[in-house]
Amino acid sequence: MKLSRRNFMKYASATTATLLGINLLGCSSRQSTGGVEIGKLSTVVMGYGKDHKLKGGKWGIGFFPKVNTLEKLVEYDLEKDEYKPFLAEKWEVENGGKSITFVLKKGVKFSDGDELTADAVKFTVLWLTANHPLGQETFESADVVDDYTVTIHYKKAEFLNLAKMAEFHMSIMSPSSVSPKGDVKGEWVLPIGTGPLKVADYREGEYAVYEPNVYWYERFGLEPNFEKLVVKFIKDEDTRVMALRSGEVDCLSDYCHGGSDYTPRNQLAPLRQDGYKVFKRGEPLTWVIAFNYTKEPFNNVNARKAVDLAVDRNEVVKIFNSEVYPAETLFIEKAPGIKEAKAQGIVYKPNPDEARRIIKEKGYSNLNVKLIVDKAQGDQILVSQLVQEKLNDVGFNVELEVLESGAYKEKRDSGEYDMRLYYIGGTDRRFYMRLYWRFHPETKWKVYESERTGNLCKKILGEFDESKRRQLLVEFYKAVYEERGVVPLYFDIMTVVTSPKMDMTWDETFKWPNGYEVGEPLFYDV
Amino acid sequence: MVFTGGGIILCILILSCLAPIAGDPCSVNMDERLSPPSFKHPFGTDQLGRDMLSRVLHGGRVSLIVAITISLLSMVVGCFVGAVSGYFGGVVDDVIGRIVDVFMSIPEIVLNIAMVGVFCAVYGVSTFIVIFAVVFTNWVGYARLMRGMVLSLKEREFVLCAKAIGAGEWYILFRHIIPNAAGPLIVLATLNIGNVIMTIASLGFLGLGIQPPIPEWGQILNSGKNYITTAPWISFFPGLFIALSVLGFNILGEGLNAES
Amino acid sequence: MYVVRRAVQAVITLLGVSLISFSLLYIFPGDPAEFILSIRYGYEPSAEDVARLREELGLNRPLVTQYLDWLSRALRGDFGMSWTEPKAVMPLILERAQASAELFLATFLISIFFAFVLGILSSIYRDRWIDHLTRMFSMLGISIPSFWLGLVLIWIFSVNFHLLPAFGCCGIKHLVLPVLTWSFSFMAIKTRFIRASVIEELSKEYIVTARSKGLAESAVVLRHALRNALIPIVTYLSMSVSHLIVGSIMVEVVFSWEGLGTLLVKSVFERDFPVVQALVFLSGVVMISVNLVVDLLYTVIDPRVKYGE
Amino acid sequence: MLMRCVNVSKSFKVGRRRIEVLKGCSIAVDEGETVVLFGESGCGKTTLGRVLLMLVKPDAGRVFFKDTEITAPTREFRKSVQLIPQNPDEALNPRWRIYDSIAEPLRVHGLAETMNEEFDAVAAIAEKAGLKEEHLHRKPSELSGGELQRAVIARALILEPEFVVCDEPTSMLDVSVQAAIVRMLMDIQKRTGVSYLFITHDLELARAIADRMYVMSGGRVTGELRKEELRELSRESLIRCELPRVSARF
Amino acid sequence: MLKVENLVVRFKSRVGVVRAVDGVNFDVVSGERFVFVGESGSGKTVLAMALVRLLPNNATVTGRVIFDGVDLLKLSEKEMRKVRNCKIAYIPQNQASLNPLMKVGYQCAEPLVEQGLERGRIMRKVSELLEFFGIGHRFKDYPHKLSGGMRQRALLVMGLSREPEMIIADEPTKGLDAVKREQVVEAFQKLGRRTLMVITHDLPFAEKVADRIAVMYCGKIVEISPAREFFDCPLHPYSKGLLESLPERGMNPIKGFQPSLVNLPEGCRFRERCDLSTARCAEEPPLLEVDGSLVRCWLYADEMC
Repeated sequence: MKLSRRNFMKYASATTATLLGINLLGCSSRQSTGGVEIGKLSTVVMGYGKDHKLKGGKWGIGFFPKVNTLEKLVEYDLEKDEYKPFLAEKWEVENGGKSITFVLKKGVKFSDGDELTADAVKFTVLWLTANHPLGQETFESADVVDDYTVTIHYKKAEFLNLAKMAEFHMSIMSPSSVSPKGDVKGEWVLPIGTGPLKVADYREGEYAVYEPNVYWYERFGLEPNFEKLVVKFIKDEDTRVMALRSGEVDCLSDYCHGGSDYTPRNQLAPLRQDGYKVFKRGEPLTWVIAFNYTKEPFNNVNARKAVDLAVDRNEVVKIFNSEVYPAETLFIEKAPGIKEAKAQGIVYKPNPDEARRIIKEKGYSNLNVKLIVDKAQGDQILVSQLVQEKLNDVGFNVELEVLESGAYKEKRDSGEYDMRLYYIGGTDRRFYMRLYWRFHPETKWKVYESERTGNLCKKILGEFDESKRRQLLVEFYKAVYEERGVVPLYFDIMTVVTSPKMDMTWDETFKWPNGYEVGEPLFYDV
Repeated sequence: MVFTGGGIILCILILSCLAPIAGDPCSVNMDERLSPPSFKHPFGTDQLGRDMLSRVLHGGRVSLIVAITISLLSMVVGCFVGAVSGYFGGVVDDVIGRIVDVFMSIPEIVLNIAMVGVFCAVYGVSTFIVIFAVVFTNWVGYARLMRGMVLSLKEREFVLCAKAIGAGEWYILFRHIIPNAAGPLIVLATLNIGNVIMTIASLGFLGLGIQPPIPEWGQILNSGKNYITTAPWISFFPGLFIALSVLGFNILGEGLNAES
Repeated sequence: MYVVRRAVQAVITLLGVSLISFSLLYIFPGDPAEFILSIRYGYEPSAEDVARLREELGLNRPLVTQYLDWLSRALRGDFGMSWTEPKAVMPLILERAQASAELFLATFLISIFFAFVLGILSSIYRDRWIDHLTRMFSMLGISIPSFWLGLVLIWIFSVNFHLLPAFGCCGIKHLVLPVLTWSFSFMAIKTRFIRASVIEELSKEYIVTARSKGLAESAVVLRHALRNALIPIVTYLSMSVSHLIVGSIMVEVVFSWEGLGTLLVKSVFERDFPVVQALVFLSGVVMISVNLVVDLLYTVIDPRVKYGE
Repeated sequence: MLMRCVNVSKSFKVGRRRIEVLKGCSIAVDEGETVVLFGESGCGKTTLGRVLLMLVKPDAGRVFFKDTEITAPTREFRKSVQLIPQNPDEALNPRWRIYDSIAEPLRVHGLAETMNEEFDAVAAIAEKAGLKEEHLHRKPSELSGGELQRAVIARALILEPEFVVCDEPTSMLDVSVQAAIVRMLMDIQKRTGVSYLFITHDLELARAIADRMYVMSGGRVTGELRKEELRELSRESLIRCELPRVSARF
Repeated sequence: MLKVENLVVRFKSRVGVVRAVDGVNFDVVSGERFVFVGESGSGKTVLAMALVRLLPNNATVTGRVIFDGVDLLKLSEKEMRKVRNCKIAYIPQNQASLNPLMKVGYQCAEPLVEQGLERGRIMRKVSELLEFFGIGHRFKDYPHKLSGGMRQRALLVMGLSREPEMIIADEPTKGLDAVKREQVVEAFQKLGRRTLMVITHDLPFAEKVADRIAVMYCGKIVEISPAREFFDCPLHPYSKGLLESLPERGMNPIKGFQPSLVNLPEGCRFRERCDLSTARCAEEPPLLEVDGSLVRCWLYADEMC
């Protein structure tokens, strides 16, 4: 090949220029294909930490679309510990709790205009049974009684079945959500539900665009005051805040699940100060120190008690700029049975001197214990360092290991640890779900198990009677307290931060138009 | 230049040796959290009220010790491989040359991240893994330099003369070749330590490096980054020290290079 | 002849790179199938599931067969399925590649341009103030961590002055900060190198010849010194691609730029190893091709390197 | 014959090509003789010199020292033959003092028992080579080319070798220095009876010192001239390599 | 044609100020071949470069260099460029003086391009000249393909092509072996009567080329003589020593070592190596005229008296 240098330079510069040109074009064209016109008043842009997985994922679609595009048969009121009709008008527990017959509201329409019927509920149940871990362990089958009546058969006869129906995983979706329509093994298309939002556009990892579901607004007699809700997925929490401050997004919402995809708690105060509105709600989601309770030394209640006494919750919450609440009880006060338990003196209080005494007396001095933390849960690294210091103060010798999620899980499963940070509870309607996941002897993600707490947990989750359940709950709290099964640290919160120009209120964020208060933020009135 | 660079490094070395005087980097004091630089805490305090001065200085210890360890280990490995390759030549050289090519072809940090990631997924992050992963990619530079030096020194007339005198191979290697390769090697090592400090800090910043509670600059910087509006000192000082120490080593290296 | 030899060398290197990327998945003890399932579902998979997946992925075959299979697929651009997303690896990478390429090209062109200008100026005005300034700047550029600089720039320009967007991609405005951050260090490296190369060439004897001809200083520097200095500079190009990749990771992470750098870090965190594997392999491929191109460029730029010799 | 080689061939690999540097060369050097190896640059004379010293192993052919064939150099052989290379700047380890370089052969062969003995030997040879004592304690970078070459010669001669290959030892030096160095070499030869194989491309120099001269061209020894013949030869005919082809005497 | 008066070149170095050229006076007549001889470190190359002002920035040049009635040291850089381009062709040492990336022909033509000549004429001229020196076929080759002798000839062509009033050639035979040296001698003999100043350490070469010889020692001219006289009967003890060092003249070395330029002896710089030195030599000897030659030695001062 013979190429003179003059020619080579010519070709090289031409190529470079072309490449640059293509790129610039690429830039502009990509911008327009997004279909997003930022800055229009009717469009609201939100920053969110996690992809919405509208094409489906491990646990189905993301939690945000589950909450905002779909609805549940029943809603749960944490304060009253009461299940309220939502898509279902009323229900009947049958067969000793093994079946529940739901009567659906009439005239409810999916966002594509189809009416909500018993078939849709049956489809949802079957789809979940076939595709969803939670569905698999819950449902037996579903029978359509008539257009608006459906009986769901469960694998076990227990109260938890009803509680699960308020869980967002169990939200009802249209058979058109899959292709071919109604095929439970079919390919997932888009979530089509009865909720306030409907999906307009989605680009994986980048954004999702929602529009108001007019049928929903009709049903509640409301007028949507926005045309588009654009949710941008911004993984990094600091970047999200910067995006809000720079005006690139109008609001931020926490990811409604234990984890760290939330607005950094220490940013809330400065944001408030700068005129941003922060809507905050306490949740029955409690971060705890969990123990390896099958292994020395924490198979002994005294050791666990020493840990409990050593840690000052009021200091822990300072890490979060005191935006979260110190956990003196197992759950927030609103949660069922907590008030009663508190009245009985079931309150976790620090007492380092007592801790020191126990450690000395029981010979735990300078005992090497390993505390493991999942790195993905950023703030917990700080919490664990504080805990480490506090425990070292009273005489333990804590080795802290911050682990990558996989290694953390492996160590957790193989029992190569003594303590770890974990959470129990969740948003309101997940209350019983979490109780089940964290304390039921049969589940994998247990936090603590003893015969006493295990039995109580089973009883609670089987008990349909509200007052009996409450009694059992108090007993359960007491058992956990006495055995120091876990050491509660703080109650997490759920926040939505909006720019001053947005017109949102706390009520519209955490309450349905019919007044039912819920844990996850809602976006029907942004 | 040597003096400027050496001075900066010396300062950082002395400061990090004095780190224990600055107090315990892990001692928590929630009442003083996020306090700005003051007389009591010249660099302020972090989210847990820990003294940033102490943390940064202890971080300096960690960074320097780890970086120097890595650099030394890579030097040993690289020099050995390079010397063998250059001295024996032939097939050995070809094989080693290809291996070096392979390592040169994968951007260091990509392989570092991948390796730390894979290993940590299984064993959990430990300082040892970080050291191993960085050495794994870092030795190549030394090997290349050493090979080149040996190849060119081998051809120098004084080596020929030593052979003519009747000196043995090992004598020549250790008395003639290695001492003469020492100059460029020291220059490379100096620059390399700077690079390694940066690599470790980068890994730390990505959350893949040395993990808390061990204070490490990159990781402190990372933990401070969401306080950049409220408590900028948390990320400012580690960043400053990374920059300073890398600068120190670079200036020193360049100075040494100019001298030799 | 030379081209053939060089190509053979490149192929061997490529094999080595593929071996390293392949073994990334196999250096750790344990069963990838189990690993995949536990990642995908978050809980311990059943023995049958594991066995089925092992069969499906061909993990029961000897390692050599697996490697050859992987390699042949990799060369066709098929890196298998991602472990965390219901997608193949290659489209996942291609999707991100454009964003990276934009950043990459912009940075490369801008910093190369300024590096040449600064490098040449400072070599001409050696030991004058412009030289001192340039050298100071390049020293700082090398030493200041880009992630730190990025944070500071975001803080200043996006948060305090609301001038520029802090994150995200596409569009000229979004490019400004990342490119600025990245160029700072990259330019520093290049400037230093260009300065050193030009100074080196200016001290050569043929420069005296050129001056003795009565050429203007600009002709001496541009026509004679710079052209010769281009040889080491072009050699260094392969190194700069490596520098660019390194920089890209940190800058992309800081600015949440949805490019390959963030993909790598995300995949590492999510343990999506096929993606990691593919990225390591592809970065190797890119580097090898750049090296190859550079070596072939030699034959065009430098008449002393001849094909057969 | 003190030193001779018969039909020596050598080729080197340069890149992909094999270059034949020596194509069957035979030369011989007698005791106390100065034999000049003359040829233009690139004709292979340096390689031939190195083959004689067994610093380069020939591909074919044999090398004899005192009528024993040398296949692998022994310690004795190394002690008896030495090399003075061309470029004095390169010939000394830049990190060593001149003293150490000169003393190196003693150390390698373990010939000096005490420090004093070593020092005396070095001082003696340095004086013969025309070096002052102050020179001994400097590094090579602090000396001029002529001084360095003296040090190199001192090192080569400290073991009192019987045969020395001088590979263009003065081609990098000025004429006045060249004269001094060559004079010195000749003086030493008179005193010790050492033989030189003196490689050069300078005909005038060759004429001035040679007892016998071999002419090399293109990797072959193309001629051999005795002192008398050398005197008669015109400069022009030598440059054009118009030399009488003389058959080897062995 | 060229008159140099009291030229001094100083270099600032770490060890101190080095006076590489120290008070040099000479003139070159039009059409003459003037050869400087001297050993390395005598300052002859520095002198040549100082004349055309090509020394690096750390050198300070004082004195007067008058060429065609103009003091070159007072010219602006731009005017000086013109002088280099059209009037004085400086031909540097040949080792690495050609740009490795440019074809020989183009490099030879470059000064003409600078002069603004028309392309065809340049081509013709350069190829004619290359042909004249026997390397016409090398027009389109890169320098690395040329042998040392060819390179030197190419450099000559580069100098000649612009038809300068004077050529200054610096060490044209350096690093060449006998055969190639011969080629260069031939090339120089082909030059005809041009004003030529040659710097060399190669006495046989000087003998073949020179009309007049100047000998430099440690930055000073110690003797300027017509060539024949110089080789027959040199005046200065150093010149004698130098000639006697030649192999063909008996190879009698000069005793001692050349002093370093930083640390020069007072007075005559050769005095420590000179067999004839007297107490008077501690004083700087004047440049004396003896039989049409100039010599800097006290020996001849007596004869004058």
